Amino acid sequence: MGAIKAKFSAPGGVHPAYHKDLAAEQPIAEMPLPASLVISMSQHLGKPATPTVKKGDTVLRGQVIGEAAGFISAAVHAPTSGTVKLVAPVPTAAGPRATAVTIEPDGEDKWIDGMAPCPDWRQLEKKDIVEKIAAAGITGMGGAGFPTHVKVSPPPETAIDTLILNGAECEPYLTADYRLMVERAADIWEGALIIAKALEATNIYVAIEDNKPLAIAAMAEAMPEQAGAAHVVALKTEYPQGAEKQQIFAVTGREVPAGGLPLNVGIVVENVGTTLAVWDAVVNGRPLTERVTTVTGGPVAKPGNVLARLGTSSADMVEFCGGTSSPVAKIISGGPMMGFAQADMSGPTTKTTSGLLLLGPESVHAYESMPCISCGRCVGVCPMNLMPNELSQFLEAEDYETAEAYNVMDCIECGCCAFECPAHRPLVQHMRRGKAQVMLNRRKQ
Amino acid sequence: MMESLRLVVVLTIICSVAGALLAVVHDVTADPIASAGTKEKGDAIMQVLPPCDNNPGEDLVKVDADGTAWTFYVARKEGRFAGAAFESVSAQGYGGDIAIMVGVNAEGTVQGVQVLAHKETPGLGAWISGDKFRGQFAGRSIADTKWAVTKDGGNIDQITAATISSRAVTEAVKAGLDIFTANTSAITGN
Amino acid sequence: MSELSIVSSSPHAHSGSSVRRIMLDVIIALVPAVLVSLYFFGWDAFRLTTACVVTCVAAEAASRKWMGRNIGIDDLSAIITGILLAFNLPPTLPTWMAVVGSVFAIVICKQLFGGIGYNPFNPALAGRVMLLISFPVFMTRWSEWTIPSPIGMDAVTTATPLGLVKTTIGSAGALPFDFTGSAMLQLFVGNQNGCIGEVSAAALLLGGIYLLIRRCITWHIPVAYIATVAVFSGILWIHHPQQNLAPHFHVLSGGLMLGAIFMATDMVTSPVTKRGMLVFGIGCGILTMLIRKWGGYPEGVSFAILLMNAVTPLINRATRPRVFGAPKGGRKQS
Amino acid sequence: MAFYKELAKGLWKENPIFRLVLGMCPALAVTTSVENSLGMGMAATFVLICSNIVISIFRNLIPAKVRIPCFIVVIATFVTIVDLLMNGFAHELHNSLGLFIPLIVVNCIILGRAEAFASRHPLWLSIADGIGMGIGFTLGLTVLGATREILGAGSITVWGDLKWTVAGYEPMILMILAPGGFIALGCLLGGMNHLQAIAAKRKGTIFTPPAHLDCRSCVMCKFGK
Amino acid sequence: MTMVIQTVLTIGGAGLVCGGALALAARFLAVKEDPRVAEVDGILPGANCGGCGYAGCAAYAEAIVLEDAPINLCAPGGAEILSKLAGATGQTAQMAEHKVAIVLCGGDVENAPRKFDYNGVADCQAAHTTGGGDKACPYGCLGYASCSRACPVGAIEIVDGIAKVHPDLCISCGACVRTCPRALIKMVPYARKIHVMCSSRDKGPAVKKACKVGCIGCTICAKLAEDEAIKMQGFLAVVDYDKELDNDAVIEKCPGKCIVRI
Amino acid sequence: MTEYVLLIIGAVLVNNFVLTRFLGICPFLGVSKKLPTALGMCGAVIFVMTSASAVTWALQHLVLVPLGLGYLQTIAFILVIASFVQLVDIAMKKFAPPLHAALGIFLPLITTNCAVLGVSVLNVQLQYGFLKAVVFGFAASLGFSLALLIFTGLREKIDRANPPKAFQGVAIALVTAGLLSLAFMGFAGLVK
Repeated sequence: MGAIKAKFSAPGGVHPAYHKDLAAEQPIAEMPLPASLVISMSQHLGKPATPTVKKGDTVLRGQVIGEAAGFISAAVHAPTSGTVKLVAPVPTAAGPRATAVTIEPDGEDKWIDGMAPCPDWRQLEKKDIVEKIAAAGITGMGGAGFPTHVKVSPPPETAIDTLILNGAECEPYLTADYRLMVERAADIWEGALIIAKALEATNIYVAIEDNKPLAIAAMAEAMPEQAGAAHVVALKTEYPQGAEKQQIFAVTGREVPAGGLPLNVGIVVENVGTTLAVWDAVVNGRPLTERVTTVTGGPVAKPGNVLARLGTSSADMVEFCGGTSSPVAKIISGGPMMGFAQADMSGPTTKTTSGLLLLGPESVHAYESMPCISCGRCVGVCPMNLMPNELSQFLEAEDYETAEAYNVMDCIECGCCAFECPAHRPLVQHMRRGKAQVMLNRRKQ
Repeated sequence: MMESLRLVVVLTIICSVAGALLAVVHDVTADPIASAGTKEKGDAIMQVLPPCDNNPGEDLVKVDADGTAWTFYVARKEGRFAGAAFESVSAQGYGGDIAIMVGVNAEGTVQGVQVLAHKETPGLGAWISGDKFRGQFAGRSIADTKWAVTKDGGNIDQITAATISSRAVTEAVKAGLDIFTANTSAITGN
Repeated sequence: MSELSIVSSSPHAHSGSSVRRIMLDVIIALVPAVLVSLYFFGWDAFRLTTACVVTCVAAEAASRKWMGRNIGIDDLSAIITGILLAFNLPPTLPTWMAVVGSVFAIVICKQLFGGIGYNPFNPALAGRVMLLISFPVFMTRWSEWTIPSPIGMDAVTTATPLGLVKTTIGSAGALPFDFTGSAMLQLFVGNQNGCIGEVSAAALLLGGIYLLIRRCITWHIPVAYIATVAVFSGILWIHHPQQNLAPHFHVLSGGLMLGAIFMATDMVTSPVTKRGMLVFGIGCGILTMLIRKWGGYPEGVSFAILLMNAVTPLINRATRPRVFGAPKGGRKQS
Repeated sequence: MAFYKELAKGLWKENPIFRLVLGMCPALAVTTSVENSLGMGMAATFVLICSNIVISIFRNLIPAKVRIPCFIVVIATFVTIVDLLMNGFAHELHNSLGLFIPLIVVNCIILGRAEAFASRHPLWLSIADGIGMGIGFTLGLTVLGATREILGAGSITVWGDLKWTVAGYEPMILMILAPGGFIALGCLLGGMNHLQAIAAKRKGTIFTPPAHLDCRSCVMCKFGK
Repeated sequence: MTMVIQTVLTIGGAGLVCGGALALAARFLAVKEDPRVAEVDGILPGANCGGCGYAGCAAYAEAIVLEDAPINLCAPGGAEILSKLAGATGQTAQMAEHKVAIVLCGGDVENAPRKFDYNGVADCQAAHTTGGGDKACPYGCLGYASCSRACPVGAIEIVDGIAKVHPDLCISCGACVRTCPRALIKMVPYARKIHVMCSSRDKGPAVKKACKVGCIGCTICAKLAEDEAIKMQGFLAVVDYDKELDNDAVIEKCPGKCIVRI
Repeated sequence: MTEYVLLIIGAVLVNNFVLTRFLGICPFLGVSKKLPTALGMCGAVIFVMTSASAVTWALQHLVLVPLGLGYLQTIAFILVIASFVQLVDIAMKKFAPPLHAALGIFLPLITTNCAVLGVSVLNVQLQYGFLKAVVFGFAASLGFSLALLIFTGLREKIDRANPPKAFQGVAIALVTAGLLSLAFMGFAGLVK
């Protein structure tokens, strides 16, 4: 069984240098427990979880330390057993501060008696699967961190016919999903079947960029016999093939309506890492307490893919990868296109940390931005067909109404525009600010 | 209702007063305006005609050619025909119509040309009003001149970069001269 | 770490393109035309090009200094303005007029709006048109053409082909031109009278190809522009071959090649969308032919592009792409 | 004292052209020479003073509701008078100002002053205001006219043959054509703004250039309301 | 003479017809707008700064006439406009106390270190949401001049990396207060001159690490100030501007040197 | 027919009311901030200028000229135009509220706009017949609209530009109008 080629191609897109060779062939290595773990209550999209422990409490691995605080929220579990040292706000990767629980591991890494393993998941009801996913605190592990239990329980009137596993990993440098697909193909497939059951989806596609032949082969190899409608789709290598709407179009030709969600066209997209976490939660009864992260970039001595507990600090991970061998100019949580730059290496790993990228001074671009020269390149590469040139100028002039009329809210912040911009304009930052302001204005009304 | 009535009344009164005032001013200025208007044309006529002792502005000969009425202002000295002036208009100007006054002496050669009105580009086509361009028409007659600008192979030096304006004036002069030549007897009264 | 790390918004990668690089490419693309102009016009071409470039750069630096902004001439855009303005001047023009035009182009048309990126009109063209209107005598005085002209212009050697048409039609009858292959070849390589940079279609095309390869321009504007002129003039020619020039003559003469490849494609003043570029090119073509055929000026390229510059914001507005996922056919309107 | 204050403000502090940005149409159209500028300025000044006088005298008799139509009639009357007088006694000038003499009627400055000043102030001050504003307007036109004529024609024509020509200057014709009008006024306005910003800085205050035409003193749109 | 009569009749007639037509037409159309709104709108300065809390001068005029809104909200107008408004509306009102904006942060480039090099949009909101702002102190003024741009009269200037309001230029419209992403700007009575130039709510050690002139919550000033004119809010000393405070001791004794007289 | 086409081209492109004749500068500079507003203004101007041409032509040739009162032109025109527009405004409000909502606010604005009075006076000066006067009025207003729309597009760009402080606002708008007028010079000679 081979892969089918993607039929469609979304508008725009760019071809950044991939640099995946740094870590691609490094097998996933499990990291030892660090001296301290800082677990943020805001590792997902939506309301931060409410801490359920206080300073001095002892916790076991898998114990709930933060309760979901609403419908769009997710529970947070202790990644190991130990003592709670502090409950206080710390900065998140994206910037704003959020409450975090600091745990000092006791070294025993003792699991709590929590959810029961359930290898025979085929007997489970739809709602049981959703419950298990919710209890495991699983969120999208590709970057946005949307709570998975919400995604897999669409409103009853919405029929979902297709599940797409997102293995595109179009972000340069990152190889975590690639390694997972190569090493854990069968488990990922099983996870996909679990989600498909919950959704009652009949088609499952695994979408992988065609620059990852090994992953394509591994996933094709492991494709389950019984699911007649399972396919591996090879996408053209182009950023951002991993963006949900663009990927849906590339795989199925369906266009998610502007401002809408994939479920509007009967599709759910899950990251392969998330799928594996679902498998782990349902089959093994283990909540999400660790994830695979790519630690890479020029200054990293031995780039690799690390299985790390949530809460592990960047410094610890870099240390595990041999430390730095050259000066670091920029620390990025995530990939170079959509990741967040960090002030220092104190930031903890979260459910959405797909990579930790260190860039040396030679690959950091700190330019003075110039006025827009209307070259139109950003318009050409925008996968959403927006006009970032105009938008950024409206936003510079703080004209949020016009920006809204020019569909600023449809921006997916993929960074293609700023990547191409010869004037080095901080287009994505403008968009981000604009979107925040438009949301604020909407709420005021 | 009172309010509306007041509106009407006040407006009517003010208008009436204004009207009266204007009528008076008009009365006072009517003559100067009329004479200023005729004087303008009269000056032009006098400038293009040889010395005379009648008032050419009032000594008119009308000629009809191809449905266009031409008016010739005839100058006489001691009762004899001294020359005639006529107004000629070219629609071929760069900016629109060009109106000129051409004077012809008794010998049938051009005495002078004045530009009455034009909309040519200032600093360019507008030089048709200049002495240098107008001056070269004097002394030419219909027969001894090739009535075209040099660029078209004629005898009239065009203004640099304003060939179209120059050409229009040249054509206007020639058109009038043609009429004059064709109707010489009627105009001179001989 | 001794030094602070850099934090910025994503993306943290960049394609490496820069305004300076684009401008440098344009300058490189202009080199063949500069060489041709030096070959045909010699000292005059050198004199005018140098005067324009030096004045433009100096005016840019001076006005930015006066406005209290960083000097910022290192984006090289002033050099391009200088070269393009010089390209649009007749070889006999006094140097001081070239200087006046350059100052107007840079100070009034560019820096008053805030410098690069903000100017609504192409500065070089605006400077050229300003000179044309201000000093029409000097701007339409061509050099005595020394190389024997093969296209039937020997009678009047001091006019451009298009200028000749303007003054000939209406007085003479048929046009004194030769549309045969060899004559066209001469026109193509640049053996004709005209502004110093516009004569050689070959050199300009060479530059255009370089720009296309370097992705500095797309094909849309030049092709739409030239095709429109060809079609428009072709229709006229078929209709009235005696009174009109052949389409290939129209395409190869005057400033069309220069305009279509280097001026109309100026990023700042042309539309950003592909559809908009096509509209822009077609508009330029129609206006050019309108002015060439019926207007008061023999050449309409500069005016046509300036006029289309003026409607560029409207074109941009009208050709907003359909947002991905928005209903087809209908755009979300503001 | 108040008289002089009202008189002086039109010259600079509330200069109709450079500060209030009013009466743009004639300011652009007739300023091709100093002569035309002066002529237009004087015509407008005459209308301004006369209408201010009449309106100030009758300000308490005109009902508020119809004041704008009444003002317009008064102004139109004086404009017609100027038109007739100029046609009779300054025929050449009348020809070159042409259309813009009747258009003084709709010049915002005049109706604006009638509404904003003359209808609220006693005769004496209204006269001062009319003179000040008129001279200010004339001054603005003349500065613009001089700039354009010197650059565009290389000469200054004050009246008829009273004319100086700059020898050896190749005039920039553009300046006396339409685009030159816009550009010259724009640049002069920018220059004036710059001077005012410097003056404001010296006094420790803030100067904001006029962002749009000062419609506040133009009441055209209130006609019939 | 006929001419005069004809003229008078024509123009008079025109006046009559026009006036009559307008009067008749106006009768069809009841005037819906309250004329007082236009009057009040005419009095207001037209700066549309929004300082009154309404969307522009016209909206405020409507509120004054139709909703009996207080007439003393127009700060840019000052006493002159107030008296005119009082005349127009019959309301009597005292000018609201003259307030001016102040940026409660003293951490300039000298005193407050940065934690990283920020490279991006020069705007406080943008900087604040990118890595949490480059200032080590999470409460301090970022100095990207958002308030300065929002100020309609140019009364805010960035000096040594932090925003400073010129009290004499401030028209107390409040635009800056709404713009600051860190809520550092407060409207304070013009007469009050002593301020705690810090807004950090962190504990002493954290403040000390982030800024040399931060409030460490030592409470000395709160004890020194008479009438509780300075109160502690958590770890931050806050001036109570309703109370008189003219005590140089609080300035001298502050170990963080964050209390100043401006 | 050709005559009318040339008349229209002349009034729209060659002797554009705003850009070469300097008529209607106030609304040109004042109502060019936003495209929708400019569009409304264009509609109102086209309507008013066309109908004002008709009305004033009738006034001139049916009343003033027969009575020999040509010198009353200015005062009579302004009165009649102003009242006419006012009446239309009132009538429109009553009978066509949607239309009034779209154009209404602009009607009083241009009551006494110099372009309207200008076109009426020009019709007299150029001695146009009735049909020609109406066509000229229509064409002139089209020219105004064209200039206004183009300028509005430019204005939206310029408002986001970064001119030196002294040139912000009206000054840079005037310079832009000058450059636009410069471009329009290209149409010179298109119609004799």
